[in-house]
Formats: sequence, structure tokens, C-alpha cells
Amino acid sequence: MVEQLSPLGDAWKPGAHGRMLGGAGVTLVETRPGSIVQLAAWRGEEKTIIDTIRDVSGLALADGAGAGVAEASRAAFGFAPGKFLVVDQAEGLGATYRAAITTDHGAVTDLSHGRTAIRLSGQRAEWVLAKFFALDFSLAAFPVGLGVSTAHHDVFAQIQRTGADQFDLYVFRSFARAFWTSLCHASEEVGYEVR
Amino acid sequence: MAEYSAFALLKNALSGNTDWKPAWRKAAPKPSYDVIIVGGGGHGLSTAYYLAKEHGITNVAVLEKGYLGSGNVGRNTTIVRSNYLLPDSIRFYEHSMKLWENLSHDLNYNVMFSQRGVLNLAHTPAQADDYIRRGNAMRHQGGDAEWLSAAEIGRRVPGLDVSAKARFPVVGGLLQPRAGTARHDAVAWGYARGADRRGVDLIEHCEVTGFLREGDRIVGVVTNRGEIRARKVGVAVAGSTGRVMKLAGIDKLPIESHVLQAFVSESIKPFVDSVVTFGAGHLYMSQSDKGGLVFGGGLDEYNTYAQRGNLPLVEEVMSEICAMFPAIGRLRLLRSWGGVMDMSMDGSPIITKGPLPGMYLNSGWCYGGFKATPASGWAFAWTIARDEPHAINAAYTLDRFNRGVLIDEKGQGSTPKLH
Amino acid sequence: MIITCPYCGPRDLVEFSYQGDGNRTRPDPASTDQATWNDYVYDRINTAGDHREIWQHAGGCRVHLTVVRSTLTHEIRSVALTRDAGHRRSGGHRRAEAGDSTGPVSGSAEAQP
Amino acid sequence: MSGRRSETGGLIDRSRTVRFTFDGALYTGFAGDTLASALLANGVSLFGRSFKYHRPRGVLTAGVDEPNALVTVLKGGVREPNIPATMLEIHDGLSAVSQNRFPSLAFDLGAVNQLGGKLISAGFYYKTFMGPVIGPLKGTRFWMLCEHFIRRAAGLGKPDFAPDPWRYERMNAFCDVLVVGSGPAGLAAAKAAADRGARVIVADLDQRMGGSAKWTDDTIEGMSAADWAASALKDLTGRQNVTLLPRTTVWGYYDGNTVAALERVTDHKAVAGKGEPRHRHWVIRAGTVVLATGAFERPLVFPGNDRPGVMLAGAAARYAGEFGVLPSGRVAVFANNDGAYRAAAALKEAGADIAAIIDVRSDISAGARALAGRAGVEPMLGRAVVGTAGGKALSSIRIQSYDAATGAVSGEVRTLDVESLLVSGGWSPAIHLASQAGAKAIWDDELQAFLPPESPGSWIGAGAFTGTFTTGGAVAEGQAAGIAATGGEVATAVDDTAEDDIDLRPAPVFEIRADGKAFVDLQLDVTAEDVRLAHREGFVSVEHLKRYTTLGMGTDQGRTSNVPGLAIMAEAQGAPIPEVGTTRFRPPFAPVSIGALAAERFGELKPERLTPMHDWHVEQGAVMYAAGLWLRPQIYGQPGETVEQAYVREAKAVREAAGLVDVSTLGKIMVQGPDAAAFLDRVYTNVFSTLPVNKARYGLMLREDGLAFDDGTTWRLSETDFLMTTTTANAGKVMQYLEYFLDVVWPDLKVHVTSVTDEWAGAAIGGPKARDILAACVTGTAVDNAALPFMGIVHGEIAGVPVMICRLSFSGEMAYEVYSGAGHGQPVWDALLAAGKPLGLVPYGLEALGTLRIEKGHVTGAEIDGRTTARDLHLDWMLSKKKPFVGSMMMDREGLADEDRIKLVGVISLDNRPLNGGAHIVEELDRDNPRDSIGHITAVCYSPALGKYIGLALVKGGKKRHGARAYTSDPLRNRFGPVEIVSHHMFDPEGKRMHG
Repeated sequence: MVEQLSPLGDAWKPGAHGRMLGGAGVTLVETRPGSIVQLAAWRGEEKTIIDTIRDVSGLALADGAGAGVAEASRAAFGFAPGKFLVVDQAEGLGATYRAAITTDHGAVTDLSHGRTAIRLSGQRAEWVLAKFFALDFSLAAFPVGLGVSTAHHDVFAQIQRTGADQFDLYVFRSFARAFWTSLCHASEEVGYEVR
Repeated sequence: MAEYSAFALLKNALSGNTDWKPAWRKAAPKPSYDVIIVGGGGHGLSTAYYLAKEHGITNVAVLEKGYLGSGNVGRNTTIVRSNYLLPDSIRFYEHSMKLWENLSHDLNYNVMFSQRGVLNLAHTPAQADDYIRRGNAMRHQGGDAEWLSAAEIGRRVPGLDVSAKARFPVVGGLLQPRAGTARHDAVAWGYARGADRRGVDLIEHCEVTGFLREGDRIVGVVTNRGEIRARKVGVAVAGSTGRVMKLAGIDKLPIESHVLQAFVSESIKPFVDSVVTFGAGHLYMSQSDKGGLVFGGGLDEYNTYAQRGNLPLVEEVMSEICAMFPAIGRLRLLRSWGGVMDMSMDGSPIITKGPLPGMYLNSGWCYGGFKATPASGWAFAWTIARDEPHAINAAYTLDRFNRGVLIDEKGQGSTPKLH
Repeated sequence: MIITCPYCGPRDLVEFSYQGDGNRTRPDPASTDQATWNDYVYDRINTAGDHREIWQHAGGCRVHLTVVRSTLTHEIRSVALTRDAGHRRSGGHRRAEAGDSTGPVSGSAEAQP
Repeated sequence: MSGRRSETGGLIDRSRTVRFTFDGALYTGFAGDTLASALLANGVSLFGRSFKYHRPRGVLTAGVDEPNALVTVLKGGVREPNIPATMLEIHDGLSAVSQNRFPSLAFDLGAVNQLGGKLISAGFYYKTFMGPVIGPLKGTRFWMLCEHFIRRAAGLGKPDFAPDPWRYERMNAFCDVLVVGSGPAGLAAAKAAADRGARVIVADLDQRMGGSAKWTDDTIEGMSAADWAASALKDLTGRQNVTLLPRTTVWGYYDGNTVAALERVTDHKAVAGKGEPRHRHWVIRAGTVVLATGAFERPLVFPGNDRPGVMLAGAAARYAGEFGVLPSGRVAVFANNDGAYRAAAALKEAGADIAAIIDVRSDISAGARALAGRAGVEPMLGRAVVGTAGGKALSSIRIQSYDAATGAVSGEVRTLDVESLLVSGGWSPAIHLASQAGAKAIWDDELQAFLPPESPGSWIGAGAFTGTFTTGGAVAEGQAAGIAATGGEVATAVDDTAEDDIDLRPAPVFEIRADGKAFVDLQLDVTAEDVRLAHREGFVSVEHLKRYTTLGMGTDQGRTSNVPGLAIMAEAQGAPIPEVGTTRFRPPFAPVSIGALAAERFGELKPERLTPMHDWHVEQGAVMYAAGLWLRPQIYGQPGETVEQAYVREAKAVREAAGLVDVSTLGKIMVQGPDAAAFLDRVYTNVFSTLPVNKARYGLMLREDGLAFDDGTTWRLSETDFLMTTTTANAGKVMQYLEYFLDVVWPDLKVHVTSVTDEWAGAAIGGPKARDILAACVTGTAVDNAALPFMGIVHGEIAGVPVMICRLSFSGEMAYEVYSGAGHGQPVWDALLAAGKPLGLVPYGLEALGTLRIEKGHVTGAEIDGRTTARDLHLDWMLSKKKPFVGSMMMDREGLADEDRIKLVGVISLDNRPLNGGAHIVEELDRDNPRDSIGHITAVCYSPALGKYIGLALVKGGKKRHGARAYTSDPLRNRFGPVEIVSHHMFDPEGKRMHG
């Protein structure tokens, strides 16, 4: 397959930036997964979708709002009632799910090009994210694996905590460069590294 | 009661300012009147004034549940303009503008109407065409409007970002030179004094709690200060329209009450002369004579009768004003407040006889109420006195919604929060 | 103002979009009674007090919520998913087989204003 | 007061000298000084000039309540006006200047206003300046002439226009307990809540936390208050669950316990760290808010009470205790309460020369007597200060006998030479935040103050905020609040007896009436006489009083003047104070920088939205156009081309060969599910259930009120999957519209909608050569007429990338929309260009796109403007009669069916001059008195296909006027000219080209 072009363009500036006091407060990476797929269940079919995610991606989601699992190369989480985002480093996941989920159970929408995945990690990741989103990012309120839907003004975002100090953000591709630039700007205060 | 003048000021100053008399009497309600106006805000007071002045109807009471002018007439951003798009709007607001232009003399009260111009900034060629369409519409109905280039705007309003690198560059602006600002409280006080001088009873702290009816007909009101009868009852209560009309058994109207916040900065030396509005958002700003920057934006966008807004709208307004004036970031917000707007379903007002016999309704001002104060009272007085609308308010009926004869300046349809 | 989305939990006002009066009944799509349509489109009870209204969690899970909120104090009395709240609507297009089934389903996102 | 630095004491860092300038003169202070404390220590007494009379003014307070000492800070090359010297921390290089004076602070020409004092009393503006009723200054012109000069005289500090160089940020925070104020009550509350495991934030507006513990001589838990506060702060600093925010003013209390606070992050630094914001706007969602905001001391109103050298007694005690600055020279104290005696005693013990205590009361408590003894003076009871003397600094005061019962002054006038006069008129709890939260204040006759009501649970008060004015009481109340805020039971009542037997109830005396100007609001020069004048003229309710006199409307928001003003009005009315009314406080509690509230959006109001081919457009030199948030190419201009030349060239190329345009911005929504077709039938005016798979159809939506809403094509990709396209501008609105119907109106439909605008890159290729170009680069599918008929859809590959191609046309040419994954948009675009190059393919922008559609009479947002109906736009053919749809019952109401409405037509310039959007159309031209508009032009272009300047217009009667001559009338641009009104289908009306 032809590789996707990054939407970040020259806003992606690898290296260390900002106020580096004893290391970078956060690290910013565009993770570029091969597949980002939305699964939406009809009412009463949520369990079927959860089961399918387990069977196809090997990720066992609990049955609860925002419940999610993150592994090194794949992740899944609920982001709205009956709706899930499944992400994989490999391409072609959309077709796999389309084959696995019939119209009796729900709808599969491939968003592999439409969403840009940004990973923000580091000691000050919560601090930087709190500048943008009116969410409580503390570990107690936002445990590892949990996914949420939120927005920063015009930029809609889905966020999954994928580690104690690590968050994966999915934003609309057309906004990705502007949002990335804002993230970098907001990270200056704590020092940041772009990879 | 004495005329106000420079001579009167001097005379009183020499006597230690101890001879000044109350600006209006503290009237107590009589058992009955020819006309009762519910609502002692700008529109209610101007209605009473014009009933007396233009129609010789002086046996009039204005009932106000708080103090006179305690509603939106004292809570707005003081802008007076008639830069509308649609013929019905232009006709009405131009009439208002003409009344404004002589209002201080008419009332013998300086309402500080200052024709410093209202400038609407356009940020794309398409928006420029849209504004020019509006300006041309005004010119075709005898109003004043001019188109300014970005360079002319830069000279007229220093401090405004007219550079091409702005996120939403200014491509031009629609100027109404005759538009401007007035001292909002003075308008209420001037009309109050003027009505009082012509014999109208202004009754403060008198809350209407019900209507007196004979069959369908409204024949008076019940208040916390007793029953008061009247041949005609006019309601001009803006954001409280829903509440007051429910007392008359009108449970539904094409109106929602929403809060509009307004803001003033600390007082500074002259910073901006004209009223300026931002076209890439929703923001309007001027500077008061005292030096505060007075500005506001859109609605909080939910139904409310509380005169309080919330933080997201505050942040939105501040973001927009910073986009217009990059120097403004370091100036400081001094006060914010909220007023309850009677948002109608097409964004235009209602000045009509009815909806019940003996009753007259003046409502739906959205946030255009202040500039309308003279014409609103003038037309409402006409409608009450003659039992038919004047040409300037003939279109402002209640049934226009059902008939589809809408006056939708913004083209937003029946979504009040967007008007 | 904080609205507690049944799915997302308490969220700031900034994430929500007001969708108006929740007391209105949309007429049966096949209805040709102009008066009921006019009433639906234009007339509002504009309650001063506890007001039933629709909000969309537009900056979140995109679900519509039926909220009862005081228009005098802004205190929120209750929040429910609109599709589960028995919101008044016509029976005209109801699917017989769907019955009264409930459960969370929603739309998705378009972030452009 | 001017002052001098004490030998020891205070919390300043005497080891670090700081150099700064005030009005150009160089001074030094210590790290930790405010500008006020440092200047006082340098013997400066004159800080500013008053608003109206330009009277010399000193420093009245030590905090955020300061009405007088406002300065302009010069930093970063810009001016920042109106900063209270009492809140401004000095740093090396700080430069501040005084305000509202010309030419200098010491010699101010504006002081001439004092001569007209009685003439410019409250409300004088309203009574004059009306001017003549005839002549050039009639109407409001005379007023405007006067106003020009009045505006220059009014206003406090002078701003400048240089862009603000600072950055601002916003921070969201969550906590169980937010404690506002870090005095004894606040610290006790924070400790108690933190001990119970709660997440706690403590915010205080001062640079150093501790509140009154920093300067009071009380003891807490066996320690000096300052030591107790220091140890409490140390303890809290070390806790994971506690965040301390000094220099943070909590200014807004919004719904749902959403609290706004402003942190001054770097104002006190000479140089900010990289990326550090100047101010941080905190938005804190708190479970419970503990209000421990203290109280403000009130001055007394008496003639000459504004002279530099008059200061609040508590402020003087604070300068001594916190900053090590003592009042210089002989000091008199003038009070109506015992609290001032403590200040006198403390100052005396710190080394000040207390000359007298003057008290309006005829009797005082034993505790007060003892304190007077410590201060070394015999209090002068039943006396009042009736006047002051001195030029730019206080030199003496006049004292007479005073009867607190009648308010009468009498007897011999005694003059006392003093340099400082410390006044105290009682205390007003800082109930502002509770008031913002909706609490109604309650007047307390004992304390002569407005107190907050009982806690509603969302906030809990503690300390002086509740009227508990003792340190011990504050600590106990704070602890109780901290426990209650975390859901604990509080057993004991708070003991509020004063430590040293003093009586905390002030005498109900607010004003000493004697000859001379007595100021209530020092910032805005509102005198006691002004308040009485307002009463005389009937402006008696508190809001009328404020608005008529401007009392309390200044930057200090009347902290020192509101209650005295009310009291004077109450006395004039002969009514108790609460009957005059109370002020409802509104945000902000103290002025907030506007930039901080814009925060990260300062400098970038809205994010830019970019298409996948954005960088290519820019590299090609395209002029980018802001279409909503999107940036789109307007033209791809070549050197020397005008905009018109460029778009005409591009449009011509499309008609003659082929053109390529980026349509990635079109809204795209996946509509999926077994009921998707049925759903589309309800929201579109036309039928979609009959659309075959792999075909597209043009659709129209109406609003509920029956007016036109949006249009676009929708593609059926499978039985249950549709790809809907919308106009760029309405993408978000259409999405919300669909979601509303699915979620609220028809929740039983099995349909999901998902925004896929960003999933697909869209490239539209159109023109006679379009099919050949496609054929040259597409693999995996044929694109001939049989395989890909009009409105057909095929799937194939271009440049190894999967693409979906739909044959549809906006330009009127044979045209195709090629969709690929957004990340593959550029290679597909490149391949199309490469394949088209030999055939004359050019990229084109929005102007050419507009030209092509105008020629064809296709409508966009300029025509679907929210006021037009489908019939107005001749889209009647899309209104299905077979089914109801959204808006179907509302679209034919009488006003919407009127034949005389403005309707879509084409217009052709008859004088070969360009037309202009926004021009009106008239039947008879009158340049001087334009009138009788019959419509307006919505869109214009030069049509290369027709060789004419043409446009679309909305004109009354529409079709009835086809063939008629009319005129454009555009007085705003002074453009008038003849036009012919024609059908909006101006080019290829039969559509042969696109079907070919």
C-alpha cells in the first residue's frame, strides 16, 4: 500500500524545544497507525460488538462507558453509547471488521485517513492536556485504558490514556496541523521533545 | 418642574445644589387609568411619554416591579444604529434614528446621543458583498451608509488589526455615520421625567401579579399594591414577557428568554472612537465617555430568566476582542453583567394590538431593544391610542410567523439563540 | 454550568450545544394540520422555573440529552438520554418491531461550527 | 501616609535590593515589596490624581481595594494602565508612571476642575450640553462637540496601540475543595480538608500566602500567627493532594461551582522563562468552595478625607507587619471601633509616633483602653476629625466634639499637626463571590456590615467573610469548614470572643458632616453631597444612586465606598441601610486582563483547517481564501495576472480542455444502516430510497420552517451505506441536523451518521478532456459512458491508490469527483495533473469554480441564505409530492408562496462593465436618491463562455422579468449600470455538455 502522508507538514519539528529544565516535560509523537476504525452497534447489540473486538483485535473491553484496552500495537475504547474506536498499527482493519460485523449488529466506518493520532507522554502530560480540555486527567479519574470524547473549541478529540504518563489523541485530520502547533506551544513551558 | 439648562446648573450651584427637585414624582397608584403600561423600562417609559405627547393621553400609569429602568435599558451596550437589511426593519429603525437625533431637546434631558458611527468589519469578499447589500438597502430607503476600505478603517480606528496577516483579515467595513451611542440610563430617566412632566404616574415597586378580565377582555391588573383598572393595558416587559403573559393566560408565544452578557473594561484615555463590530465572530465594542470599553457578543444560548451568564461566552468574547485589537490583551475587564432578552423566532420585534381584547403587546426585541427605544414607544403609543398599527410597525404582528411573512435579518429561522 | 452526561459523566457547559425547548411535540410527519405545525415550529412555553430542554453533547459523545433545568437559578434537576427519555414525538414513523427498546446509540462528530 | 523603613521586621528580603523607577525617578526597595510599600518607604506620599477634580491622592490601602494609587506600568515596550501600586510587586527594571495628570503629578493643570466643584456635581451632564435647536450644532451636534473634550479629560490611565507582546494561558483544574483566601481561616480549612484526603486547591491574590497572619500580632496554637501560617504552608506544600496558588485572584463564581481565577505568573519577574505565560486563567471545578476571603476595612467620610497621608488603619498595620514600613512623622488614628486601637498599639511598638487616637464614641471597652495605653496615648473620645490641611501631603487635622447619637459636631476646633492619619470605619466582609453565586447579603446591625447568608452547601464561609473578626474564631471556623466541605460532621460551635477583650462592633457612624468636600468614592470623586443630591432628585434606590453619581463604578469597584454611600443615602431617606438596597456583585471580583481570558486563543482565534493538498496549493502560489475555518485556493495566479485574468484563464481552460479543483472541504457524512434510505427520504425533499447502488443523486434539505437549508449529492455505496455530501459551510450544521432527527425525533431508526469529511481527499476534474485524462490514469475500472454514466460511481486505482469516482458536475462540464483516502490525496492529485498535462489540464480555484457555477445558474450559500425557499430558487422540481419531508408542511405558507417574493434570475451587464455582489437592482435609475429596490445581486463574474459580465440575482417576481431591462444601483461603491434580467441558466441550459 502507498504510505499515507502526514498532515503535520513542516509543523513537525523533531528535537527538543522550549524550557528544558532537566529534561523534557512531555514528548510528542504522531503515531501513524495503519488502521483507525469506528464500530457502532445498534441498541442491544453492544455486547456483540465488544465480543467482535475481542475476537478480531484480541482486546477484551469491559462493558462500561469509555472502557478500553491499549496494547503496544493496538487499542480499542468506547467513546459514545454503543460506539467504539479500534486502532491498529497494521492496515486493513476496516475490511476485517466489515466482514465480521453485519448490518444486523451495527455499522463499520473506516477513519484510517480521517483521524490523526498524536501521542503525548511524559511527566507533565496531564498538565499540558489540562490547558486544552475541561477534563480531569488525574489517574484516579482517568485510568489507563479509558477513552473519552471531548473538544477544544473547534477541534474535536478522542483521547485514550495508554499509560500512566501517556495519552493517545485522535483529532480530525484537517485540524491536525493547527492542533499540533497549539500542543507544541502549550508544551514550551515544560519543555518538549518531538519524535 | 424646572427646565434643565446651563443656567439652571449655575444658579443651583450658587445655592449649594440644595434646590434641585426630584426628576419624577413617586406616584401612588390610582384606582383606574385610561392606559396602564406594564414595565417601567425604556420602552414602557417612552410609550407613556409619547401617549402623552403625541396623543394627549395623560391618564396613564407605568407600573414597574423594581426601580425605573432596572431592566435592559440599563444593561445594554448603548449602541444606536439603523443599519438593517430588510425594508420593514430599515423603516422602523430609521424612524427611531430620527427621534434619537432630537431626543435630548425633546426631553430637555441630555441623553448624550453621540453619532460617532458604527462600523461593521467584513473579513471576506463574500461578507463584504453581504454588508454592501445591506448598506445599499439602507441607502435605497433614505438611510446613511458608507463603504470603507481596510486602509481607511486602519486610519479611522488605530489599534485595530487590519493587516493581511490577521487570521481573519479585514477587507472593508460598512459604516453608518449617523449611528453611535447614548447614555443608556439617561434615556430611561429622560423619558421618565418627560412622561412625569406630562402627568403620567410612574409607579415603582409595583409588580403585576395578575390581570383583571371581563370575559376575554383585559380590564386592568392586579398588583402587589392593589387592583388597578384601565381601558387599555400595554405590556412592555422584554425578557419577562413569558412570565407576564402567562398571568393573562397566554401560555405560549413565539419568544424565548435568553441571557446576553455585557462587559466593560477599566476606564482609560480615548482608545476607540466609533462603535466597531467584528465580522468573523460576534462582537461589538465602543468606549464610553467615562473611558470604559463597553462590549458584548452573542447569547449564552440557553433559555434563562436569570441575569447571569456563564464562563464559555465570556472567554469567547474576550478571544474575539483580542483578535480585533491586539493591544487590548493587557487591558482589564472591570465588570460583566447579564440582561434577559426576549428572543423572537425571526429576530424581529412584535408591536401589536392583542393578543387579547384590551391588551397590547410590545416584545421580541432580541438584542436590538435599546436603539429601538424611541420608535418602539412611539409606535406602541400610536397602536394603543388608535387601535391600529402605524406603517412603521405594521409588519411587527404576532401572526406573521404562522403566515410565513417573516422578518429574518439573519436568515436563521426559528432558532432564537441564533438571532 | 456542569451537565452530567449519562455516558461521559460531568462535563463543562462548553462541550454542550443547546437544542431548545424539549416540551414540544413534533407532529406526525403525515399530518397536514397547519396549526399544529405552526405551534411546533414557533410557539414556546418559555418556562420561568424548571424547564425541560434538549442539549446535545456536541463536544463529547454527540448524544442528545433531555435536561430539566431551572431557568431561574440554572440548577439542573435531571439529565437523561433523550432517546430513552420518552421525548414527545409522533408515532408516525415508529417501527413496530422496535417497540420500546432502549439502549445507548448515538451519532458521531463533525467539528466544524 | 508617607513612611520610612523600620530597622527590622516584615517579610521582605532585606538582602536583595531592587531598583525601579516611578515617574522617571530611580528608587530602591527590597525583594517582596509592592510598589506602594517601596515608595512609602522612600518617603513618597503623592501617588496620583483623582478622576474628576484632579486632587492629589496618596495610598489608602495595602491591597486590591485601593482606589487612589493607580499607576501605568511600562514593560515590554507597551503601557499597562490602572495597576494598583498596592498589588504591583517590584522587580529590577520596573518602570511605573502616575496617571491622569498633565504635565506632571505635582503640578496638574486639571486641578482647575476643583474650582467648578459645585457646578459639576452628580448628574450635571444630563442637565446641560443640549445646545441650540437650530443651526449647525442642532440635534445632538453641540453635545458631540463638548463630548470631544470631555472624553479627553475623562479616563484614567493612557493606553497605547502596540500589540500585546505577552502570552496567556488557560488551565482546567478539578478539586474536592477550593479554598479562597489563605489567611488563618483559609489555611485551617485547607489543612482540615487535606487531612481528610481531599484534593484541595488554595488560592490567594497576594504574593505571599497567610493573609492577616502575616501582619497581625495574634497568636495561634501557641505560636505567633506568622509562624503558624508559615508552618501550615510548609505542611501543605509537601502534600500530593494540595495545590497552592499564590498571586491568584479568584474572580468569578459561575454555575455548577465553576470558579475562575487569574494567576499572575510572571508579572513580578524581570524576565519570564521561555514559554511561561504572563497570566494563567484557571477554571476550577470544585466540589465545595470554602470562602475565606476576609473583610475590607472601611474609611470614614469627613471633609478632606482624601488628602495624601490619610490611610486605613489596618493598611498601616499591614505595611508595618508585612513590609517593615512605618508611617512617618506624627500619626493620628481616627476610628469608630476598637480594631483601630490594635493597629495603633502595634504601630507604636514597631516604632511609630502615635500622637492621638480620636474616636467618635464617647465610651470604649476596657480592651481598647488598654490598647490605647500600649499606644501611649489617651484616646480623645466623643471627638471627630472635621477637616485636614496640607498641599500634596497631610500636615494637620482639625478636631471637634462629636455626638454620635445626633451626628452633630460642636465646640472648639482643635488643630493637630500630623503627617499621617489612620482611619477605621468598621469592616465589610468580602462577600463578592457568594453574591456572584446568588447569595443575598444580610445586614447585621451589630457589626454594621452586610454578611453572607447561611451556607447553601456548595460554598461554606469561614473567618472574617462570615463576620467572625477574631483570629481564633477564624481558625476554628476554617477547620469546621474544611471538615464540612469533605462531608464530615462538625460538632462544636465557633468561639468568637475577642482575644484581648475588645469590642468588635463599630459605632454606626459613617460620615462626619462639616464644611468641605467629604469623599465617599475616592477614585471617582463622589462626595457625600453628591449622594444627598441624588436623594434630592429622587435617585434613591441603590442602583439609581450608583448610576446617577457613579459611586462604586471605578476600578476598585467601590470596596471602600459602597457601604458608606448606602449609609449616607439611608440617613437622607430616614430609612435603615438595608432598605436602600444591597449591591449584587458580579464577575469579576477584581479586574482581570482580557488577554488572559482569551488565553491560548490570543493571537490565533480559530484553528486553520487544511485540505490534504494544502501545501501543494501554497507551493503553486495560490492565493488562499478563508472559507469558514478552511483555507482554499482562490486563484492560482501567474506572474502579472490580475485576479480576473487568472480566474478567466482557469475557467476558460475548464470549458475548453479540463480543470482540477480541490473539493476536499465538502462536508461528507456516512449514513449507514438498514433504515438509511428511509431516513434520507425524510430529510431530503426528494426520494433516495429508489437510488440504485453505485449511483448518486442531487438532494435538497429544508429547515423545519420550510425554507431552503442545504444541498449536495448523496452516493449510494451499498444497500445500507450512503455517502452524503454537503456544502462546505453547512457541514457541521447538517451533521447536527441529522443527529437531532435520529436521536430526538426518530430514535427507532437503525441509522448511524459519521463525519467523514476528513477521511476523503476530493479532486473534481471537469471539462471536455476530463474523461480522457481519467482514462489515462485510472486502473481497475473503465470510465467510459457505459461503465460510468452521469451520476454513476466506480472504484479503481490511481497511482496505486484506491479511488472512488463519481460522475457529477457542478461546473456544467463532463466532470468527475475523485475521492481517495486523505493521506493519499496528494499522489492522486499529482497523477491526475500529470495525466492531464498533455491535454491542457489546469488547477483552478474558488473564483473559477464560482464563475462556472454562475454561468450554469447553480445556487450556493449566497442564494440559500436562510431567507429563500426552494421555489424562490427554482428548485420546485426537487420537492417530492409523494411523501412528507422535513419542512414540507411549512414551505407553502402564504408569505412563502407569494409570487412577488425575490426569486433567482440571471443578470447580464449591458455596458460591458463588471457587476458587483451586493448591488441592488432598480427599474429606474436615480443616482442621487436611490430608491425602490427590486432585488440584489448575489454573485458575479466575467463569463468567458458568454464573453460578458454576468451575475445571479434575487429579484422580485423572478421569471416574470426575464428579458426586461433594469439597472444595478450600488451607491456604496458608486456603481450604476444597465442590465438585462435573464434566466439563471445562462450557459448550456440543456446540460448537453455534462451528459455528453
